[in-house]
Amino acid sequence: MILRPTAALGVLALAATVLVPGLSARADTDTIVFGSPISLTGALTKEGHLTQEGYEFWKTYVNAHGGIKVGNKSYKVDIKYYDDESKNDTSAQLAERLIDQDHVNFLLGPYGSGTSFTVAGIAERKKIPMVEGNGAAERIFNQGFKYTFGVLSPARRYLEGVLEMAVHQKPAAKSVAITSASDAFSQEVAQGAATWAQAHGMKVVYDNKYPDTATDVSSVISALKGTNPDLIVNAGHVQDALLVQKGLKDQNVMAGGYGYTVGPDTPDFANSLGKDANDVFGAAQWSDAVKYKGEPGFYRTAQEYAKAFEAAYHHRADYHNAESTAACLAFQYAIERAGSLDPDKVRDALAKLDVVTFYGILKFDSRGLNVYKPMVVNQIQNGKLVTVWPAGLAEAKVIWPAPPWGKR
Amino acid sequence: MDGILAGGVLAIVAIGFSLVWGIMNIINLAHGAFVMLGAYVTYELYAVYHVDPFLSLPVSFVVLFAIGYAVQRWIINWVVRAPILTTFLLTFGLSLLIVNVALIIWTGDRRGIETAYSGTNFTLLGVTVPWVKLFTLVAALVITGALQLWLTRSKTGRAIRATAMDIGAAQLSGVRVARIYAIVFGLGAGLAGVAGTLIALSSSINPNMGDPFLISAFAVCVLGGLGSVQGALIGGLVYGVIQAVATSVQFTVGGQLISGSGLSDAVAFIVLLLVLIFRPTGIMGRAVA
Amino acid sequence: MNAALRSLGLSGITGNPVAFAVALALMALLLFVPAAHNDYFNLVFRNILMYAAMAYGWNLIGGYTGYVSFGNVAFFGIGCYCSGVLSTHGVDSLLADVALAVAVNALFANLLGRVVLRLRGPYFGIATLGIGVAVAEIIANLDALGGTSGLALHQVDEAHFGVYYYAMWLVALASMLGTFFITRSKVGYAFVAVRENEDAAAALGIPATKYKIRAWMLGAMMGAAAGAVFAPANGFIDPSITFSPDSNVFPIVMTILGGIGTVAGPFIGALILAGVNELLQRYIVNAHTLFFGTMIVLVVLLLPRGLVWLFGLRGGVRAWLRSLTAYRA
Amino acid sequence: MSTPLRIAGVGMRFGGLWALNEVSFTVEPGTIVGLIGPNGSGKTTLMNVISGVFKPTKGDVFYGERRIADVPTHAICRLGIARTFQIVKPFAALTVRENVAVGAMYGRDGAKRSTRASFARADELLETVGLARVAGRPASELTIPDRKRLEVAKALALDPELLLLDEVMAGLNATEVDEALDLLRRVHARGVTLIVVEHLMKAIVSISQRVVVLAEGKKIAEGSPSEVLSAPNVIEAYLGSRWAKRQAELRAIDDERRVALEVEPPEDA
Repeated sequence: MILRPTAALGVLALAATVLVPGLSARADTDTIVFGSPISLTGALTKEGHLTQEGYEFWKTYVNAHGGIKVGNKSYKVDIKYYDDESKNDTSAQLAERLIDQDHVNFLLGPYGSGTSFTVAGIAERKKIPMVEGNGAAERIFNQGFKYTFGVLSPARRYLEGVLEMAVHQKPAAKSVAITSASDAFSQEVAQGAATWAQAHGMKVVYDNKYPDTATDVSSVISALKGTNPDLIVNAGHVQDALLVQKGLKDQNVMAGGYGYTVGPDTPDFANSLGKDANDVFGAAQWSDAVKYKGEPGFYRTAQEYAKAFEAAYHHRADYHNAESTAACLAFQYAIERAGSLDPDKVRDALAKLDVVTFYGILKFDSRGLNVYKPMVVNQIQNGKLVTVWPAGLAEAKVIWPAPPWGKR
Repeated sequence: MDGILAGGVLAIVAIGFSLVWGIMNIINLAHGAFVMLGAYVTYELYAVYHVDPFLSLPVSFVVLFAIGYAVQRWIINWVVRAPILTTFLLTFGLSLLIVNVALIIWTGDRRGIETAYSGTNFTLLGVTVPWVKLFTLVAALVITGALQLWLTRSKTGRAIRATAMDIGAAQLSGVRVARIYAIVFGLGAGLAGVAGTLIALSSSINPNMGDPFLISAFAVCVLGGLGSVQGALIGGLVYGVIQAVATSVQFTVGGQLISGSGLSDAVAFIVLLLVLIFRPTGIMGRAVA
Repeated sequence: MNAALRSLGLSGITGNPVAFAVALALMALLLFVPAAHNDYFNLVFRNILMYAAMAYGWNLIGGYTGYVSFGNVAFFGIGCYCSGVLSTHGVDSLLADVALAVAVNALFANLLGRVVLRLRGPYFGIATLGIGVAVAEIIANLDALGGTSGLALHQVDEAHFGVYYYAMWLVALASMLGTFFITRSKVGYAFVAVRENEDAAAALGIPATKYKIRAWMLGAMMGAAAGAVFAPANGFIDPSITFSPDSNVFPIVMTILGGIGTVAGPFIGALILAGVNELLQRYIVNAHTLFFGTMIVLVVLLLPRGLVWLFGLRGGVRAWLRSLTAYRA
Repeated sequence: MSTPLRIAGVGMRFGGLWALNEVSFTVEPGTIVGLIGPNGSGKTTLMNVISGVFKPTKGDVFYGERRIADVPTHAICRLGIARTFQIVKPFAALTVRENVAVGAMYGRDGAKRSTRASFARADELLETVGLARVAGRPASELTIPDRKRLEVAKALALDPELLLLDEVMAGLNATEVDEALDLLRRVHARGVTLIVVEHLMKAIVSISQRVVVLAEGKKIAEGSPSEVLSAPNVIEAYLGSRWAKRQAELRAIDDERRVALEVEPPEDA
């Protein structure tokens, strides 16, 4: 008998706690608060952490150097994170919470195209600018969103560098096999690669996808093996790169080269594969070999950035770190140029933005996409990630064709 | 061929899952988490003490058995007689718990094990066979055989089967059900651990690696027939083959090229459905009482 | 499954009246959420209502008829895509969306039911799990439906936002009252009879298959309606959103948590689970999933029969403590 | 109200074994027919054939002019043939009252009845069988005798013309048996034809007008109780059979033990 009212009350009480607006985390007036729903748990935890490092690294720098100047007042910056659990269907709620409960000034993008898309929709509705560095799927930018900007080169161009590099080798790659995970980003990458290859007289001998939840891709690989291509590329995420690379060795698939989108550039790749990671190509939005002279206000060259970053996080800065930092930079310069924190003014400033940074040029086309920055190609050469393409930035000669398995 | 080799792992994962479900009537959603733990046990032994993964097989079995035994004895046992959905919810909570503890301990980094033999392979009749996967398949066969023998011959094994058939009768004849349950659950976890070790060799390790295997375990153990050890083995192989075959298929519908590999799960489940329509209790399943 | 509900400690078909009253009161309370003029709360509670509707859908077949389905997400997903297709053809009417979704899924469930409802227990469960996976993967491979890139519906603007909330509220309310009236009608008794013992039910003149299909269809319609409202409200759908594991597992978990085979259970379960999850996500950013899991474990151990059972508990704390050992081996 | 049930050469095979073999007899409307035989003689199997649970391997069952051998259970029930189960099957999660009401909703006249009317009907029947006192309790809480009563009440709720009673008295003590017999007589008085399967010879003799004896799936005798019981082959079938021993035991042992006996699965079917 005692419990019945208790239960009723309990239910009501809980309903109330959720109902009653929580204490809004609106910070004091001399702080600019950014919000980001990000993958802290779930399948994309690693990628989420790389993104967060990129953001945090920028935050520390800016706050250490007097913050962002708006007019004649300097603001400290703060970033509020929520965990989207690597699920596309949770980020919407988190974005609303950041905007309505925590009253963040601006949004920094989550990791991944699916989540970025959802959040972009909300940013649009709430007229809160979002700059994202980790959602390359072009569909995000074909919706006519006015408040979403992406600092990275679009998905379809991810593998162009690798392909271009391959056709310039001796012997030149004449055929390519494309494997891809079934998620939106990977599919756009794969289509882009296929289109580029055909346009440049490369024969696409194999082009097939597998479910992005696959735990074994051996059948895809043995199918691909029959076509013995000069170049094998995979469009996917870190997990895919590891699966495919292991699979290729398992089945002793030989090709001139092996190219991946996300993967080789993250420390995990070499760490888990050891010698078998050697001679693999990774498409990258950025590498610490790029030679840009950025504007003042932040580390001006990739090299300075990389050095400071490694000191801070004890691992080499990969392009996820850099592009995330770049997203923050876009805001920093836009806010300074706008001379105001008004979302619309900042939005317009972003649209007009045209600056060179350690990461490359930050400039957005009418859709809000940064199509002005080239991709680079890295290769793992005996355990070390070196940039090999475009030729102008090459730190080392391309190793081509790759030596047989076991001899790497 | 790839299918059969891939099926080996699925089989080992499914056997444990199927045992627990078939004998204890518990759908163990934490099974995937146990697979993950098995992988990390192997990884730690390899990274810290440079123990060869194959040598760590028994270790991860024992460790996971212990974990499973404890979990059943002190947590699940409180509601083990409850309706299947209650334990379903419980194990759902447990898996969230385990995976996220793992995330705190090992972070989301993806790790891998590179040994002298990982990736080495031989060619047989034009088919390239990786040693590791072949071994996995053999392991699956051995485990099935041994388990089957143990269940039919050993005293404990008989007690387990008795319990599965009729708890009340078993108890009357002096079987300590709580203990039997703990053993079965431990066994399930132990096998998950073994699977984890083998997966660690051919794939990468991270706290969420277990989830994808759970779904296939579901399909496999029902395909083979609940609680049937050979069933799970056959189911695993069949499932693997179906997916492999699906991958090689391509067809066009309304001008759109549809590749079977994008549909491998769908195909696998549709086949499963057909099997169930003609054999409502799976390939090795007994008639429903 | 009959054993399952035998031990729910709930006598009578609609479960506990006190719990139902509380549920109704809370549902009424939720009508005033938009008054807060806060999109965040709109979204939070709209999702709670959405899950509640899906949970009611599951509860009809899984809870009342005893056929535990792991594939009801298929109905939600197809419901979403019905709205998606209409929207891409320039039809932006919630009524049309819901109508189409309900009709399509009723048909789909009916045809499907004729096949899968022949299976029993776990075999039915897995078959339905397969349906969820298969439908998702097939849609993901149809360029006509946007494939994995999904479909963008017309953009949601502030004005619409409230409308979607009320629409979802209506769907949830309809599902709750629908369940209430169904379960008190002859049909409801047929469902439970089938769940308790199919042979005995047949011996009482109940054509089991017919009623199984009805329960399955009605459940499908509820899930579909929820989907039809969710899609335009979210403005964008793709397979990873509409067929997400959450949309599949949460309704089941919520129903069990609240009380299987009761009218109040699914809604109270949804409110508590989603509510707690939201609070954890917000205040324990880095370890919320850990706490969430722990909470579920504790609830199962402390209230193995679901929250609603607490309302009907007689004999206070002592009875409760005694009940804890009821399921020990 | 005057439809005869005709069993015509029914055979039922399970695997290699003929559980029923060439069984034929007719049940005239308004009569009480006792069906007896040692364990495993096929009584319950025959119940299941008549009520449509099993489709006979051979032969036919006619209800009036209608072949019902392959009519599904629920349809047969709606024709007015109701049955009780030897192993009682209450809907445990429902109250006693709801259990009976379900019968009233889907039985022969169910279609015509509203939910309310069905509950009204249920209350009458609970009175008749003497369960009114526990109407609101979950069926799972009933004692064995009460479960038997509930089983009968559910069957009656179907407004049957013909009622098949499968061992409704097994496991009851002497006084309970008398109550049960009295109940059956009242039911019969309402014009319901009864087929009574029982182990208890005393009960059968006292209530049946005709008796059919099964042994190893064959009909070995049919006639009035007295002639059947004096028939040598019947005595042969029983004397020394396990049945005799079981009767001795039954008298000896106490209630719980009988409960235990009751819940052991049926030998046939």
